[in-house]
Amino acid sequence: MARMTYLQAISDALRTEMRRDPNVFLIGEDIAVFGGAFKITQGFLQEFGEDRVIDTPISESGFVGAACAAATVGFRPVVEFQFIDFISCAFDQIVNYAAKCYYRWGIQMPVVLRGPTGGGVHAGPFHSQNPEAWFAHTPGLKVVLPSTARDAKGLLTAAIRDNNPVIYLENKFLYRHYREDVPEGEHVTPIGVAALRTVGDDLSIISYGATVHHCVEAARMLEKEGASVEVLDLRSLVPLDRKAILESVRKTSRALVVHEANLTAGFGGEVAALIAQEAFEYLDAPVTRVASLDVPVPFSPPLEMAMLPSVDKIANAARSVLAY
Amino acid sequence: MARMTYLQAISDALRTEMRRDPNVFLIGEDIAVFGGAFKITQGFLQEFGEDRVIDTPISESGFVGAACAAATVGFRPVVEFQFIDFISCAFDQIVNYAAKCYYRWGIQMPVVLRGPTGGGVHAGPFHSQNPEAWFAHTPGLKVVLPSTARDAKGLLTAAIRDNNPVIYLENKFLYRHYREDVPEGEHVTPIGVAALRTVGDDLSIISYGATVHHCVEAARMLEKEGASVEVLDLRSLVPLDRKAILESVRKTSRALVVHEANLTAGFGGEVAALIAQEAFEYLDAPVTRVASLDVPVPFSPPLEMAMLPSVDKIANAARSVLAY
Amino acid sequence: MSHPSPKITLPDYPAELQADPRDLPYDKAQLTRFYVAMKLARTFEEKLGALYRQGKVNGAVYLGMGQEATSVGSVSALKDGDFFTTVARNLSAFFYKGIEPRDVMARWMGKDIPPSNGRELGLFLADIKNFGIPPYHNGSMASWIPSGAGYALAFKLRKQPNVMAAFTGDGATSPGDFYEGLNFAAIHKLPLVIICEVNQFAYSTSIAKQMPVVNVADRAPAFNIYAETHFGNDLFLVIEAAQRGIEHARSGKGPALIEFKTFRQRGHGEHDDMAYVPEELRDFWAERDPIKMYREWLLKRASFTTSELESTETQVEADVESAITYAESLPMPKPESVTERLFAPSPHDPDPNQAAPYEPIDHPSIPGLTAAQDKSEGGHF
Amino acid sequence: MSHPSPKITLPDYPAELQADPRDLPYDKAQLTRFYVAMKLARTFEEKLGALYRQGKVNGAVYLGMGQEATSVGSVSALKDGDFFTTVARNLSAFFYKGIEPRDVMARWMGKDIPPSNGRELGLFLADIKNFGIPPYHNGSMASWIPSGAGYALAFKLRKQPNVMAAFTGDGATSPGDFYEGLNFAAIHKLPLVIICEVNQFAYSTSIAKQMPVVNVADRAPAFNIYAETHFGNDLFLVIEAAQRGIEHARSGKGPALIEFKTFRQRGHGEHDDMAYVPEELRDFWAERDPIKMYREWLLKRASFTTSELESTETQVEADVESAITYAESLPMPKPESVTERLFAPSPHDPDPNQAAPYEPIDHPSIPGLTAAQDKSEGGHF
Ligand SMILES: Cc1ncc(C[n+]2csc(CCOP(=O)(O)OP(=O)(O)O)c2C)c(N)n1
Ligand SMILES: Cc1ncc(C[n+]2csc(CCOP(=O)(O)OP(=O)(O)O)c2C)c(N)n1
Ligand SMILES: [Mg+2]
Ligand SMILES: [Mg+2]
Repeated sequence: MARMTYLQAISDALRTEMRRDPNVFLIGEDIAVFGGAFKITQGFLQEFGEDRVIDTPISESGFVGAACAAATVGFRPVVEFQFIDFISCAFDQIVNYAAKCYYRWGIQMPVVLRGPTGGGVHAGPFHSQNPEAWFAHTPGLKVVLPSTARDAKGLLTAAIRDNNPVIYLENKFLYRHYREDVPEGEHVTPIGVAALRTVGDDLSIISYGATVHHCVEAARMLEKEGASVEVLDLRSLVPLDRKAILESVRKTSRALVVHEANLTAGFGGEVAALIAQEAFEYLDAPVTRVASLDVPVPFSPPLEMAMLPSVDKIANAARSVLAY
Repeated sequence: MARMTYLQAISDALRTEMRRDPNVFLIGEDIAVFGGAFKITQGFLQEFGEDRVIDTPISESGFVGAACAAATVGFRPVVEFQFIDFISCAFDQIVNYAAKCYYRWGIQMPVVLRGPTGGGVHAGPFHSQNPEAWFAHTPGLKVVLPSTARDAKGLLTAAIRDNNPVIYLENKFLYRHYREDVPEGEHVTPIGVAALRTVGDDLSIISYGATVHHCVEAARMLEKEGASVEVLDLRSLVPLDRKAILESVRKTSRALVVHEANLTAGFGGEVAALIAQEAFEYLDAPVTRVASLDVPVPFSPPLEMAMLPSVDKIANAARSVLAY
Repeated sequence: MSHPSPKITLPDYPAELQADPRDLPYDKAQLTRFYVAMKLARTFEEKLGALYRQGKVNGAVYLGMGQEATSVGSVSALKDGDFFTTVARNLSAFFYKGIEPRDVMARWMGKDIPPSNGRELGLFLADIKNFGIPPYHNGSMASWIPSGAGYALAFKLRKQPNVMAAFTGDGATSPGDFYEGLNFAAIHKLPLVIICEVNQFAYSTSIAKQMPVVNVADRAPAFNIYAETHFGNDLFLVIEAAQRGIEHARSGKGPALIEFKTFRQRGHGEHDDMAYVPEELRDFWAERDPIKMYREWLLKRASFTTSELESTETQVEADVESAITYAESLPMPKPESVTERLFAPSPHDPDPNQAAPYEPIDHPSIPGLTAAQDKSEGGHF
Repeated sequence: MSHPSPKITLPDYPAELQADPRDLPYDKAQLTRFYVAMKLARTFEEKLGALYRQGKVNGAVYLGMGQEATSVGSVSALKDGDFFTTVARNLSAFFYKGIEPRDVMARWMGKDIPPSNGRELGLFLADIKNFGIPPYHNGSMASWIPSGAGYALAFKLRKQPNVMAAFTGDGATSPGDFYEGLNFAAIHKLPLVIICEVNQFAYSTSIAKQMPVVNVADRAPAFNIYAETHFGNDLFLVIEAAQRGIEHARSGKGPALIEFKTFRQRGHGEHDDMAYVPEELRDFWAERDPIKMYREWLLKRASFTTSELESTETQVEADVESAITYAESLPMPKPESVTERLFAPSPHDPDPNQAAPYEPIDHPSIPGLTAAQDKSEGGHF
């Protein structure tokens, strides 16, 4: 075990897999000479050379297409978006080329598309977005969102070894704010298995990514108020651990779904719909959602805080569900 | 009234608005000389001239960006995507420029982005998609999906006069398969009001776009079996007529949500989640969804038919909900 | 907003026969192979158009008639291990490379044959192992230039002496992907060869509305790459130019763009009556039909006889007929198979019965989570 | 995958003073206006960097030090009704056009002032009415070239004799949007002027890794447009080149690309220590600092005295200080306002109380809806 930030855990997974498998290469903007906008690949150019750590022109569609192609002939490229917001520039290559290749031809495309998501750092409307629902709605893509340093490493390792395109979404607020003990060397967290972060009997809070921490914090508050709250961290949206969601809700009979992405047509709708359909008989209260308000992420702190979900908003929603 | 196909109704709306407002212009691929891949703008070049019917190079991002800009200085451009699948190439301009402009600056951007969606015509994975959920999840865009010729005209007229970017999604199967009486001259259907297509007491089927017809067909079958089924056609996803959904479900106590887009993280999840949260007390059966299977749209007819929702699939799901 | 009618800008190339057999390194078998591939495609497409009109093939049908010389000539210049990708008008390239007409026909009919098993149009094929055709086309024009750069990058990283050749229409040079892919390939001097078939239209859109330059090759300076422009209906001119481009790329000097002026003799798809194409243009190119020219050359300059060619043509027609019969006999895919093969199996795929583990978050609260965010340790943008 | 260290390729331009006041059409007031805009930006940015390090401004901070001549010179060539858009390094252009330092500072602090009211970074501004700055930048590099073409199209459609000038970095010439936007503008001969500031880096990426050509202007042939390349730190050279480009575009001859070689004196953002920038390069450009050069020129070739300039500089510092004081005094936006102004009101917005009407579908069943689809009437692709 080594104490690492969430960011260091990502670097560690990349470094470990690059040492292990010569077919892994990295491609993106400012990842080589500069070591990445967030310094995730600092020192990689020196260790792995410029054939395996490739700085690109600003051309997301171009380098995503190139990486995806290389993936079909035995490479395992990992693409970095400087901010995940720019994934929109490569959208066509992702939803039409990457997502559909194996279904069309039976040719594998093991590529990882990763980058920083999320708000809370006053970066404004174009450096704060959460795009997971777009990709979860596109068959053929796996969608992974680690909430802890340990999972950041384990899931990234699994993503690199996965034989499919994986959208791996990091949270930039957690990069340097979250630190824990992480296994050294190879560490794999299978994609598609949720994790219980707290165990409880009265309410299931289902979340993923950064808001898992808000939910755990809220669960601690509610515990002091006498409620026993289970927090389920989905870790991946595709594949979705339906079983874990339904088991938890069948146990607690109450569900609150939380994410940082905008509410409307967010992935929370999918989770709530699943629960409403498959756990109908067990529910003692309406499935409730907490998410960002349906506006772009504003720059100014008071606006941004009003827009994002918070521990208080989650705790309040949980109280309503519990009191129902 | 004039008898028109769904396609003719779209042409009619465009022509009427172009005659009425000199600021409306059309831009897209093969819309001028050829009159559009589906011939929606046939004869427009002759009537309105090449300043107002602009053939473009193949460059969706380019002409969407240009149209959106012109919209902020008084024009009301209508952009045609030859197939909506290519909207992915303009994704960044839509979700980052169009969707956020008014929120950021208070500068209006009245632009309509329209094109043919949907499968059932054996056009394969890249000419059959349904992208509405991506845009419904992006705050700042209105999302409109007419199911009838009358609405195709009325909603397109409203979209052109709307002061916001509107994603207007046509169904290519309906283009020439659906025909009805449509009001001549100006005809406006406000964006944000659902329509009841059948009225009933036992079950609410909530849908939009092409599958509304499948739902009505299923409702007719079920009627013969003694069930009274209400079909609600949302007509727009943003704004969403929450009131109509909840009123219908509160009346019937049973809900089935249907769309042609892929199931997972489709807009049906949003509708189901809304019902599960806001009509919890009224529900006598789990909210159920019918949608396309979670794969790309395959070319070969038996596969495509297995993938798409059908009258039978809807009727069967409805029977289960009714029997619950 | 000018240019209402299309112009052709073509070196004034006479419809005469240029090549002399004594200078050409091809034996009779090879000359026949060229002819068969071109003629087979022409005959196949005529038949496919008819089947489409009879409603026997699904969806839409796009034909490459008139572009057989660019297709066959270009792929003939490839070597073992080279990759190539086609667009809508390169059926003859498939045939030249040995893809069976009956398989192509079966795909057009949506039959259950690999690798697509009915999921993709007959137009498209990806088969790296057998034919060096990687999966590339994602439906969006020029999407295969970035992926083409990726295949070229793979060759370079592996130090393989191969090239990636990508057919591209004139219209497909307009999307941003064309620029981004070629820019990357040029910066890294990747062995990417663009075979640009300027067939005068992109759907109904003329060159003048597609690009502000006369030739696609006029854009080569933007990438600082090798480029040539030629008349594309003379098989031997095509072969030679393609060879130069391919060998340039193979030698490590970076991408090449080889442009061929040619003509789409049919509409964009068979639904398109191409009313927008001026009569003179059709006539100009009808005189310069690549198969007609090559056939004349075989008769006049090589040692072929009319009866030899006629018997080849009869064989080609029979092959197309039997391709149809065979294809019709194949089964359609099973509806249940529709959900198969969405994801490739992977080493760490979880056991579906595995329960969610309890992995608590037991660190102290994250600073800034409940209060205003703390940027002291923060990231940078 | 070569080019580890950046090269500069610059016409060997000496850091000496070229212009002679007698040839220049500027009076003292105008010369002062240039100086104030440049100096104000420099002083403001020095202060902004300090505030960032003190945690007094939010998010990240990007500075344009070293590029004041390209910014001010270019916008000075615009006429009434022309539009322009800036990127990260054009604060001096804002000041030249009369935007108040205190408002910019308030925006950096996230204060509640129009037009953004705290929603957007201080970097960005859209204000058509007051300054001819349309909304353009969507965060993604080059996204403003298509929108720039759109504004130029609007001028052309309205037969307005105006131009749209878009600042663009070297890195921003790589995305597909640059190509698509410029292609469209070139085909339609739209009055779009690209002011390309080649400041040697895009974040940490050198020109050699960004593009396979030496100059951005080498790409002009791809668009068949007017282009010039110049040293960008001499205000008068910039003004003249910008004037030529702008008048070219205004005259209906299509887009112009005016390239200026200049230097980003700070890191990409203030978090970036620019360790990747070689010392010689910094020195080369430090000697050619645009403000320093202009100041020397004012002293040596125009009739300015040191004390005159010093008093201007003192005034500028005071203005920046009072901008900060003023900005700090403004309120932050109200949290409740966060959901306001997402959609503009529209003429047919429905009454929220309107019930869903009953509008039955009473036609006979659609053919093909229940059985296999019928293509007889079908669309074409
Ligand atoms: C991004 C995108 N936009 C639109 C289309 C629709 N489309 C298919 S082929 C085509 C014309 C292609 O022209 P060209 O590249 O010249 O090839 P040709 O058909 O002439 O062989 C168009 C517009 C597409 N496939 N992709
Ligand atoms: C599509 C896209 N990818 C990445 C970024 C992140 N990014 C912001 S500025 C920048 C560098 C821009 O370089 P250049 O155009 O040369 O402008 P400069 O910063 O040098 O003024 C990058 C990579 C972005 N904004 N958009
Ligand atoms: Mg063409
Ligand atoms: Mg730069």
